[in-house]
Amino acid sequence: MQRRSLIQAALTAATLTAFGVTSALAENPALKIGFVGVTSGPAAAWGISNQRSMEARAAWLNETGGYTIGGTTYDIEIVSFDDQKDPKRAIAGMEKMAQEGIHYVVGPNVDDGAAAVRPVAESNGIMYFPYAFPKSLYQAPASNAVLGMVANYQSGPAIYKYLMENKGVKTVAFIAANESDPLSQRDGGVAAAKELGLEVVSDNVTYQVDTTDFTPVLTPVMRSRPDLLVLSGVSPANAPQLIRSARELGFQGIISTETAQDAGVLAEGAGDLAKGFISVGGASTPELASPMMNEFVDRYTEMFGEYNDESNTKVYALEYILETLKAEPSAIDDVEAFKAKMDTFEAPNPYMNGDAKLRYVGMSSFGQKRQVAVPLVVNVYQDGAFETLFVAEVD
Amino acid sequence: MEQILANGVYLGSQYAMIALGLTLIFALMNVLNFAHGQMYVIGGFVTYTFYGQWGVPFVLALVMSCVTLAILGALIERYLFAPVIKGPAREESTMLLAAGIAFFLDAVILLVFGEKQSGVPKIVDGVFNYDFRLIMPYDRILICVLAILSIVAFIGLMQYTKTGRALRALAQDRTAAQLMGVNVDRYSMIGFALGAMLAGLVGGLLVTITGVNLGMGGATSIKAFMMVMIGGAGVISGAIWDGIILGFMEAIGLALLYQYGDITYLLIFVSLMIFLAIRPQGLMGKPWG
Amino acid sequence: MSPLLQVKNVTKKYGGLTANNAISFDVAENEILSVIGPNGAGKSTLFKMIASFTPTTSGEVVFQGERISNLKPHIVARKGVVRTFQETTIFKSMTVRESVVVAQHLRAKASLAGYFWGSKTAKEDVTAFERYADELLEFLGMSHIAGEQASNLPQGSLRALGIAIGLATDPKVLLLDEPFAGMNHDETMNMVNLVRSVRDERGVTVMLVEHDMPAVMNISDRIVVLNFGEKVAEGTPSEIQNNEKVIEAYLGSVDDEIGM
Amino acid sequence: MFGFTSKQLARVGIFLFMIFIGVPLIVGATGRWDFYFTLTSVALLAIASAGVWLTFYIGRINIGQGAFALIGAYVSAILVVKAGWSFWISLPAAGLFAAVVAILIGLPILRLRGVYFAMITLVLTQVVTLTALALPITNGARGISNIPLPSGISVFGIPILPDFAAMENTKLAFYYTACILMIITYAALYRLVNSRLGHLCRSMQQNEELASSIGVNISYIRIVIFAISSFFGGIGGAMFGSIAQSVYPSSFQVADSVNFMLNCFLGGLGYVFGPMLGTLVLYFGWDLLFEFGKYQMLIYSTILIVIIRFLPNGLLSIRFGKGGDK
Repeated sequence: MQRRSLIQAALTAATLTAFGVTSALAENPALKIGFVGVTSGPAAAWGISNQRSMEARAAWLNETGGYTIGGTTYDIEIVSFDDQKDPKRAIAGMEKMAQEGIHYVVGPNVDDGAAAVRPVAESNGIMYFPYAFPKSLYQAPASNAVLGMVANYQSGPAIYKYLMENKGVKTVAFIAANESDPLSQRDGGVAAAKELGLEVVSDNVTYQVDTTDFTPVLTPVMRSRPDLLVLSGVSPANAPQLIRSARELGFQGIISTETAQDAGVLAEGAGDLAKGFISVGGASTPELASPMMNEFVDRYTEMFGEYNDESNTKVYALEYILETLKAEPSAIDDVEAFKAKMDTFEAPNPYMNGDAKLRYVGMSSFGQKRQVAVPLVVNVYQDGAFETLFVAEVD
Repeated sequence: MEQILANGVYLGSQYAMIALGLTLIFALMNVLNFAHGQMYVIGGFVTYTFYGQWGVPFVLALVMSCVTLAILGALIERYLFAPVIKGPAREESTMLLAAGIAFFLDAVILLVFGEKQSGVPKIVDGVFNYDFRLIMPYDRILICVLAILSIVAFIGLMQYTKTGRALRALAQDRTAAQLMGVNVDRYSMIGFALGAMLAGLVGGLLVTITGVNLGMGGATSIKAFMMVMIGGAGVISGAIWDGIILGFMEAIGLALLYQYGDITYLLIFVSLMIFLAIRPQGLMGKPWG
Repeated sequence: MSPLLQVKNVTKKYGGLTANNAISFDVAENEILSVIGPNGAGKSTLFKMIASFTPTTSGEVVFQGERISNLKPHIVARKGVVRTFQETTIFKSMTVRESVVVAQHLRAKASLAGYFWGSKTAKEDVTAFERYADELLEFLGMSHIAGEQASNLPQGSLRALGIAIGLATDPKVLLLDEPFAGMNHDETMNMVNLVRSVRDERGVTVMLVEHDMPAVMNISDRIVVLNFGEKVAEGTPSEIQNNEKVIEAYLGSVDDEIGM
Repeated sequence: MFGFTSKQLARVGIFLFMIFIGVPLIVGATGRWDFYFTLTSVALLAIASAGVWLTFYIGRINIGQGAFALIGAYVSAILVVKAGWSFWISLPAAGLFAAVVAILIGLPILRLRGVYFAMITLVLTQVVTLTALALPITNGARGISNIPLPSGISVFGIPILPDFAAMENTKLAFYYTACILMIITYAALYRLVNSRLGHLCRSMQQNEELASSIGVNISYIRIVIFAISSFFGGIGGAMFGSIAQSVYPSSFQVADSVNFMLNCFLGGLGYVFGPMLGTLVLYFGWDLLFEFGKYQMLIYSTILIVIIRFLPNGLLSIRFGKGGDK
């Protein structure tokens, strides 16, 4: 009986939400922007912070009257598809987006999904903004993918260089999960470190994603006594445990990663041991965050109960899509116009103090402008929150 | 060497506890509980909520994890497994049911506890460091001791109480147990609740060290399956042995094979396959389960 | 004439336990030979070794001059030595007729691929199988239950189904595992007649393992007695009945068993 | 023809008509072009599920089909990208390679039964994923991407298969290809199950000892069936790789292996076409629940539980009643 009423309640709730979503948009024509990523199962955290930042921003825009492109004011509607981190589903999701007449999609979150959706996106005229780093996605002949964040092979060298110059780091060790994305990122990081003249003392230790005890994994790495320990492509779930194990093993050096992390998760999982942990973030540290960023964080928190610092880096893709469309209204259903505009597009970055610009970059990494210029904000964790260590630009 | 030994004991004790619950459920009902890992995660989240969020004393929070999971397990057995097992279905259909429950619990965890990694403050600070040859944080030692105590308590329960005897009789031969006057329905439910409770208890214990997140469920289940295979499905002593064996294999493999990082698990899996091909009933099991 | 089947010095050890110790006897063509003995005497183990369901520790079983021990069961079956099981070992969700059709596997002329493509030989095989199944069920008096699902059959019919499955393979020697167990007097007599007619009309040599003494005495041409894994006696029913050793060692314990 | 009744032939006719003419018409009328990919996936996953079903037919719970699908995907991708083979030749090669692997692995592990076999196949999926990560020929973690679309084939200048790369829209072409493969698979499966091999499988499923006592070479048939099963897995995987134009170690993982098994359960283990229906319901069901947003998983799993609770013999048992065998 209990179970039945629970299910009933759940069904009712679900139906209400479904209707709620469709009936909320009445006045303005809707501009649909897609999201294809993982929002359930083990890797749910990656996609959810993504989806939520888009939804929070869309709700904000709609509340303030919509978004005007080429004289028409649109309500922004986010259409999300959960690909369960399965590349086969990701393709289905992209097909779904094509079906909905959507030309701009954020996601997928992982390498294999991003590679798998490419044929669909290109044949249906969809620009997509994956959070995956393989260069082949963005180099010609690939044309429709735009890297939605700073790649590790871009942030890595910047961080290593900073640490070499400011902290006297000479040796570095890498550790990665035994999965496609982290391993690729580790290889990229190792190459970058060697190029900078760092001595790589350990680069072949990996761990299973489901590891519950990192002490045995880290012990041999610690024995190589590096100045810097890089957690390549570490997931927010594993980061605090790795930090904690490394510190408990007596590691005194610096720990860093090139992926975005959440301060709350670090505080809970590693506490004071996470002090000094370096990661790449968006622009929500107090020094950099513009009033608009602060309002975004407030609205996000209000909407979903808690904020996730990973969203700092994930707020940009939607902003880029909308700003570029505003600059080139014909691109609304013509991605060729969008691509053409990408070369010259420039707009102020509303989330950051100072005169940072939104523009497309990537010439040096990909040979074409297929990356959003997100400020490369390198953060350091201190007492429950991130502080900005330094800011750099990607070209 | 000392470090490998210590890591092995620590990993082994927690694996053994996970395997115990799974093997108990398997022995009693011939159900391979795909949702075991999810139960473990719920246990972790309950302790997290009580201890980490609301500041309830740790031990009390652990008890809450046990109680929650025992109730959940009992309900699942009573309203889902029992009718399906009794029905005319093929034996295998319980596997589909278990998988469905795993999906369901995953969805519930996501909705109730969210997608983020959660952790609680350390219960004890400090690290035991013996000349850098043996490094073990105190909280790990404590959890390891608690896990071993729980295993001992569980064995005691199975050996010396009426419930334990009834459960063992049930595991050995359902029909015979029924003839001996064991209330099969009741003890199946108790057994399932106990198995689920063990999962919750490990989850609660480990949340202090590894934290907890949605993604741990499936992976934990698979690991638990492997262990149960090594020891022999449905054998209590086997479950303890295999936990320890897997713990040591992992500790030794990671210590010796680290320069080939990717292959420790590959080797563990492959040797498991070879082992099972040679000795299909596992270490302690009866042939063909 | 050399015997059809010879058991030569067969020994089976499980760890330190000896289940059968150096057992030897011959089975002549067309006879009904029973192996008897108290529980745990090693009868079933002996049967398993003859049908190659378990390897011998030492010694061998020879059939028509060929060694058949320590082979695969299906190879021994192909040579013509087929065992039946006690009633729980059936094809549960097949009908009686289906079971008997499947059991004619060894008579097939067409290859598996031929069946897949539906070759002419395969079609002829199928027709022949079905005809023979009907004939066999008629012979065993089971035509009326041909369409029944095996799992729904009463115990007596299950035993008959086991024999039908065994016979369908066209064996030269049929090993029956306790064919009379749990039957009342009338059922036992029916089964005794059935087994006898299998031998008389089909020319199948029969070996059986059994507890039911009156039935064994009634049906057997010769009897082999085992106790504690050793052969105690061998001979005609009347010889066995008058054998002091057998009476002391074996018949006493049967009384105990009944007395329980 | 093959001993079908006219009623069965009519049903098959309707089914074929629906797939090849009905679906395109419906898609054309409703404009739901995305259904093509969904249905293509269903067809390919149904092929792999057919293999799992076949191992069920000899009484083995197979949670390792993801391994063979991944092997198939890699073999085809490597042959096409590195050796320059035509996709159409690499497709059967992928199936055969998977079958050979199945024979080698099957020799020791097929002796196991029940949960032991189930678990070892589950581990197998992990082993293949980890091997793909570790091997150089699979490109390790980077996977194989940019796989060209299937090229055309012509014999003596007569085009037999068109060049996919030259097509305006490959969706329909992949849809037809997948459906044709699926139909061949299920036709073969149907024949197999209803031929002597099928009867022998059934006898083994119900009692291996008795089967061997009537002279069935059970270890041989187990290997043959497992090889055929894995062949299906390899074909399904290879075709997917070609559609996604990329293969990664995570292209098929444990979750996929479990899903293949669930497809069979859900459709009904007693029915040849069970896995096809199961795949359709499970895969399409997920897509249809898309509207429910974050409750998608909750509703999906609830429906799954309800089905298994009230229809434990699979969906097809509604129509055929309990124990009915098709």
